Amino acid sequence: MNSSESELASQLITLLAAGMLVIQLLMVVQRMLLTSIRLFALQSLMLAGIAAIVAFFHNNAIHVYWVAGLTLIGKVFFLPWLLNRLVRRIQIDQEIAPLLNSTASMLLCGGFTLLGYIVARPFTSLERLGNNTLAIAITLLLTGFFLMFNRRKAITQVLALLTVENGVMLAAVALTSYGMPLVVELGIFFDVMVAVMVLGILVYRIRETFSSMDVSKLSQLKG
Amino acid sequence: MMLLIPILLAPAAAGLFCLLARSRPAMGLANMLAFGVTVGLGVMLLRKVIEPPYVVTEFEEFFRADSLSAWMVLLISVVSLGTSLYAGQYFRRDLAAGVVTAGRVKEFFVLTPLFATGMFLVVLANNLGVMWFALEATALSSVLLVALYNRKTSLEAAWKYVMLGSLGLALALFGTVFTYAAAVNKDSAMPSFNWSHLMSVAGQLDPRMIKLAFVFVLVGYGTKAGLAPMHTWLPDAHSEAPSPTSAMLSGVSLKVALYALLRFHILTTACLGSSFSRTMLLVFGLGSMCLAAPFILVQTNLKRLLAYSSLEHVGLICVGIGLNSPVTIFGALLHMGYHALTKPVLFFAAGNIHQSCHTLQMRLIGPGIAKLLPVTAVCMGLAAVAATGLPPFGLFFSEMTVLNGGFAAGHTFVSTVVLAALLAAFCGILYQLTRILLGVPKIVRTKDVAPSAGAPAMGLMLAALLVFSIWLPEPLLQVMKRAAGIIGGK
Amino acid sequence: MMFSVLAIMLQTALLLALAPLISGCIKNWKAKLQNRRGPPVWQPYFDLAKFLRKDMVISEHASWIFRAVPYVLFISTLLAGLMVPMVSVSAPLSLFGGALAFVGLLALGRFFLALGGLDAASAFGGMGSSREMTIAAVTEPALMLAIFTVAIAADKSTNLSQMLIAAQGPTWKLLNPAHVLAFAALFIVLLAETGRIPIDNPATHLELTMIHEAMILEYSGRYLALVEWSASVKQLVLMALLANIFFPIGIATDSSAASLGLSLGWFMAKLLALAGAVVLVETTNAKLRLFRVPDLLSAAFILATLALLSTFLFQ
Amino acid sequence: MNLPSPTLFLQLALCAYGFGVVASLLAIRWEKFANGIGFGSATVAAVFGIGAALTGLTSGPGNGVESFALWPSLIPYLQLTVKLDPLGAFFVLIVSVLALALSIYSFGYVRGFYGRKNVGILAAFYNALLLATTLVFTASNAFFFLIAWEIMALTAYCLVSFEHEKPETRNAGVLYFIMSHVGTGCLILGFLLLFQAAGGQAPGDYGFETFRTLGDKLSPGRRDAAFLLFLVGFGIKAGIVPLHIWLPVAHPVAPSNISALLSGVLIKTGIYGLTRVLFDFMGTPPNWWGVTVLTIGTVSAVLGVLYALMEHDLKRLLAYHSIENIGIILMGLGAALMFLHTNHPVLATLALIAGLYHTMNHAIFKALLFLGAGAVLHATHTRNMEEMGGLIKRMPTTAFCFLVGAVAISALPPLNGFVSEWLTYQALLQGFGTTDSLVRIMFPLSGAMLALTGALAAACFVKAFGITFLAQPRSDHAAQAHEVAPTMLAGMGLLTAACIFLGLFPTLFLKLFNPLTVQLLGQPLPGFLSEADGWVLGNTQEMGGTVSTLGIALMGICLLPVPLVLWLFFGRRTKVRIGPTWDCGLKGLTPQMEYTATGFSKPIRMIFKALFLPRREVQREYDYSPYFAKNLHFESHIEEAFVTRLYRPLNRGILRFSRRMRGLQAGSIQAYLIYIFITLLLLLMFAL
Repeated sequence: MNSSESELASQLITLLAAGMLVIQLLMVVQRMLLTSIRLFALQSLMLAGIAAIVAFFHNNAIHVYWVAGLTLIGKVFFLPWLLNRLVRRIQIDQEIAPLLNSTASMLLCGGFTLLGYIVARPFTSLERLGNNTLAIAITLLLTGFFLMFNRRKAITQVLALLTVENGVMLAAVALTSYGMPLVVELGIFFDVMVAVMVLGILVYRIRETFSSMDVSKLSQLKG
Repeated sequence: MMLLIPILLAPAAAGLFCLLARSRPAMGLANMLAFGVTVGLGVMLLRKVIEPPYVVTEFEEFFRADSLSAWMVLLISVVSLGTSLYAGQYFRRDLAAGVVTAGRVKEFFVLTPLFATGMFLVVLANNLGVMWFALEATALSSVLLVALYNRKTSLEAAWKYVMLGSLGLALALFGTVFTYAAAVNKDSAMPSFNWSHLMSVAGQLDPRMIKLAFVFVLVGYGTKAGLAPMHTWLPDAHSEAPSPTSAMLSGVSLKVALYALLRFHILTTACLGSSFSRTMLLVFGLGSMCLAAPFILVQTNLKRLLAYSSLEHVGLICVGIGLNSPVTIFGALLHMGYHALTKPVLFFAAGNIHQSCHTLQMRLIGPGIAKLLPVTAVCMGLAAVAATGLPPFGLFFSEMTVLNGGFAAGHTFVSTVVLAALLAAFCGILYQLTRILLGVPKIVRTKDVAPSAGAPAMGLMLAALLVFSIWLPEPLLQVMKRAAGIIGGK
Repeated sequence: MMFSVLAIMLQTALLLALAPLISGCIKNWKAKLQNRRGPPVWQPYFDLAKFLRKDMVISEHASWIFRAVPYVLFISTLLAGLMVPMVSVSAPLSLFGGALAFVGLLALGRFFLALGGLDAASAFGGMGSSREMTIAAVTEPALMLAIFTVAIAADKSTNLSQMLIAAQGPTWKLLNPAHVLAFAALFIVLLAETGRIPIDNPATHLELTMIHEAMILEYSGRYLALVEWSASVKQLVLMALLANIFFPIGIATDSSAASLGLSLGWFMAKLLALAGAVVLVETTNAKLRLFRVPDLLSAAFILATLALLSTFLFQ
Repeated sequence: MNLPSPTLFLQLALCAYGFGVVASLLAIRWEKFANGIGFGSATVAAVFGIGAALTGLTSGPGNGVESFALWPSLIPYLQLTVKLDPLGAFFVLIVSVLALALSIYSFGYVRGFYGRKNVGILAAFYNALLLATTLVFTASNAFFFLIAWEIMALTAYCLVSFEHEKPETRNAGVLYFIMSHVGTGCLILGFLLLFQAAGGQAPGDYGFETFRTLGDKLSPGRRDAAFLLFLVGFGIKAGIVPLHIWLPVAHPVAPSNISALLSGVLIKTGIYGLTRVLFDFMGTPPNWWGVTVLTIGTVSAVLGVLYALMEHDLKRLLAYHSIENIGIILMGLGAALMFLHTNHPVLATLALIAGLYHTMNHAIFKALLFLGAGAVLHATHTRNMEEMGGLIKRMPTTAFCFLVGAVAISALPPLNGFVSEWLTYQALLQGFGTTDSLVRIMFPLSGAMLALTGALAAACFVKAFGITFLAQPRSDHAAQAHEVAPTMLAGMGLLTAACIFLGLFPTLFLKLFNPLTVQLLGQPLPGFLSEADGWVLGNTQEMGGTVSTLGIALMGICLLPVPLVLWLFFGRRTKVRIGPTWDCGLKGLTPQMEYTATGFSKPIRMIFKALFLPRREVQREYDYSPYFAKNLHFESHIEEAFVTRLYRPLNRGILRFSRRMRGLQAGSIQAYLIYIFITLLLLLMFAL
């Protein structure tokens, strides 16, 4: 890999990573459930793109194509489809109903982004591909976290969890320049799939039992 | 001879068999058989790891067992065996009472071996990434077990368990990725992600990255291990799961998560050479112990009481490891073992009480369980005596060992806090259990539970506890000492 | 050996013979001071003789305790008396016990007397026992503290003869504040222990005020004689203790007949003087209400404490 | 004579107790058999225990008293070593003598449980308790000591809760066990401090041998901290004020043979511990240790007896007296500590012996009284003294035994209580000269308080014996009472004999203390203690006070002819007539007219009103005139100020705090997520 190629790859990756962050912030202010799912798909697409770029520009990272492909299939097509189906099937109200209003949420998320950069700062020299991807990964984690506790609906929490997962994958690719060993990647991928299915089952059962998707009603167990 | 792969295969096979089988007794039997086999294999593994070269590896070092893993394997298999002994009768009564459907029972018999397989994989995997997804697998398989009764509360508990657990595991994955990143060298080819390899190059890892990784791993696996303040799912899940599952969760699942944390702790200490990770463990351990105490004192739900007691014990184990003298680590490992033998008995007894009284509210249960369910009451009393750290049961010895080591190493203040927290927990458990076990039953209830229900499982575990309290076979001692050496960085 | 047996017999005789006389004197003088003629000084002797000859009525509810009480009381009081030096510095039983055994023996007698009061199932007996034990309890600390004060002056010996020897020694001063205060304390104790006004009225049979008399209400005949006699022996013994320890004048230090005789004279004089003091107190004071009695006795306790403090504050 | 070694005796005793535990559990379904084998083996074990203690105390040093390990140790620092040293042997003597009497008593007593409660379990726990207690006294490793200590507490809890059908019993058990466990926590910390000072490295660093070498090498701060911890830890077990509140609650609710064991032996383990730690391990004490112990002893003695007086529950009354007597014992120990500080080893010997002698005495007479109370309970089925009366005619032997116990505990000559209190008085009196500081005023004041205690105890036992056994029965239960089984009487008789023996022959018994004082204070028994060929109990100084209880008793018998002669001389012809008690001319006395226990102690309640804070409620109902009440309802309560002002608010505070804490787990998953988030943020900010 010569330096100009490396430079190009780095810029592309940074660009896509920034895109992921922007989408994450859009999800924070988004109120419609189905739109959120689509946004997630788009974010996953960008992740897949990053993986593909890494695989393309790096010499001994052929297996990262696998990552890109699996992400594409799993997170861009399969999971959004599954969630869409779930939403339609149990006829969830489209409104998301966050706890904090969007202004406050945006302010907080801005703070998280700052924090992510502060935490990642000592490690920028370690990043082999792209600048600030680690910071973005950590920010994705923090904002994903925030999404989880700022939403009332069970299914939005699942979505938030998935964005956190995206953050991990971004970090995995960005920090190591060729991702994790294949067996690990595969394991993680299938785990995520199974997790979403299990969560789906639970969401379904909760909807049946509580006739609501509001997790703040899940508060009988105390003390 | 292969040892590690059979340990993994036996329960997995039992799970598959149950998926296909139709007869419920056969399912129960398959479970028992599988765990019986793993106990045997565990003992063989134990004998093997105390001889040079002290490590068993298989499948090109993909699976690796040292003394610490062997000790965990033994705990997992013993608790699983006890659970499978108890579960058959337990679900027969549940079915008779119409609380669960046959499909759900089948779910239990399929998922429990898978749960166990996941735990075995955690402790036998050499690759840290594999360890992570094995742990995720245990979480996912146990979520459905927690939700087995499909009550409102059990769904709630399962939801909290899976959300918090998955989030924790996502954080742990972050940490795992960072660890891997610390090992990546610009020029070399893809490094191995095996723990043994990382340990061998520990000195060359990037210390800042390792530190960051440990923070994420601590919060992540700490959530799964139930360290305060990430423990909030624990009482919910433990109290709402069917009692056999509660026993597995409390008896070993927490410790398996702790095991994963320990592997990172060892690595971090080897890399940093400082007390960073052990101080963290100490702080979180102490926090868990202190937090559990007030909840125990004013608890109203029997199984939540037991769950908080587990929190307390996990905290103590962390403190023992955090104090980081050979004696305290030995004490902590010993504590793991004794706790694994004790807590399931308590949950089994609680299960019997639950089935008999149809509630877990201690206000409604007591008084007079001793008259109603004598065997259950005696087992519960004995196990409670053990769990509160009274001799002649082993938890007293292990607690004292931790305290002794703490004082010998000069950690007077920490040890004093530990002692105070243990005292508070004792007061709560004593008060609550006296209230429900002794006395005269207020009303004569219909006896849904045979007087000797669960006696084999409880009796066997108590007998094992008592025997191992006053007599530790040399190989066990050896394995614990070696494991303590591994954790202590020797 | 022979000598000590003789001493024991002589002192026993002295105790038994002298005790009713002191009681008689007190009664007679008190009457005189109140402008009454009063019973003759010898009246107690006649009473005892009469009681001894009378038939007894014993309560149907009473047990063997009731019958044992007079003997236990009588003997324990005599034993206590034998430990107190009277006309010779060495009391016959001084080796067998000092001040502590003396107090203990008196308490033993009181213990059984109180049981005897309860045994007859009468409310009066119970009332008497209750009050007697209460007053004894509040008296005891003052008594013990006073004894400690005196014992400390006698080189920390509780042997009564030792105390006496120390009191006779050159270090003793009559007006030593410690001794004065201790004497005052012990004098109050004496009034309490012997059931004198202002604590108890020995002459009353008014149901609600009697203490000692209430306890022995059911006794008659020779039992009553023994109880009454014990009471007066106790009074004698306590007075002897006070007289000899605080005014150790003229006590025989050897066993020649002359010195013993002289000593007996002095002893009688001191006793009668003390009796006079008791009479004065009795006639000039009214009986206190029961619940005011502790005030008086705590005053005794404070006096004794001051006595103790002064042993090292004024040296 | 060539006796077997004490160690062998001890091993036999331990085996017999152990056998008793196992055999009773095996015989759990056959209650008569369980009774026989359980208490039978305890009897045998007790005999062996007495043998061990006596041979251990009478044979000189270095003859067969060796330490042996019960079991090989596997845990670091734990050594299960047992050694019968003189101090341990003395306490083994106490527990064994009591075990002998109690086991014999129990044969008859537990028959009352047949068909109602499981005798096998009772016998098993009884044996286990005795086994654990014996091990507490003989363990020579602190870790092992703590194990035995905890097992002892646990078995005691089980025995206290034996009749758990009553809520008060359950509450009592819980209170006892919680307090006991707090005490154990203090002990663990205390021993850990010593262990730490010993280096904490060698495997034997928990051994008493190692602790013994610490002594003055301890730093002052550590030593003082350890002292306070031990004082609280052992003090809770011993029942010192203000850590005593469990004692009057827990002791009465146990079966009476167990109550006797609890009051007789179990609280003495606290005394044993204090003696062991303060005199054996901790070197020369600073002055304030002795002052503290002496003060606590004095306060416990006075308050214990005052609260006892207010009780009309016979067993609670006895339990409060245990507090009192522990106080008296501590006076001796406290004085001994002060003498050690001022370097008066001979006086320290006297004071220590006074305390330990009283320990023995209290064990004997308190057990005797509890057994008596048990017999009464057995016969009348009530513990309330207001429902008793007249039992002396129905249960003459029990009454006699109880009377002996009552005289002994009231410290009246010539019984054993008097002897040990006499020694305590002497020690306090001598103490006045040991120092010039103002602290010396403590000694006589304590002596005065001891006198108050003794007098109040006498008052209390006049009440206890008089109301229970004398006069007319106050209820049908009492009227129908019968004398109890011969084995029960035999058990009481044994203790009665012991009371008398220890009272009359103190100089014989004192010889046993010689190895003990040599061990603890390096000082043989002072020669003056035994005068006139052992007839007279002396003092540590030549011209000091002396006493001879034997002499007093014999002299009393010699004086007996005096009243008899008088009687023969004057009134041979007098007649004795049995008649009714004088009833003021009414229609005869009824039991309602008798003095009650509450009435008996009323004057004392009034005098110490400020202390008792009695609450009384009077409700009158009038018909037509305010002078003639139709109905009168009177209630009077006394609750200990320690409970109402100290423990109850403390308990409430802890519970309130805990309930607040529960708010953390309010059920909202969002909140839980925030906890994790904040933890992560904090760690990221601070840890990196």
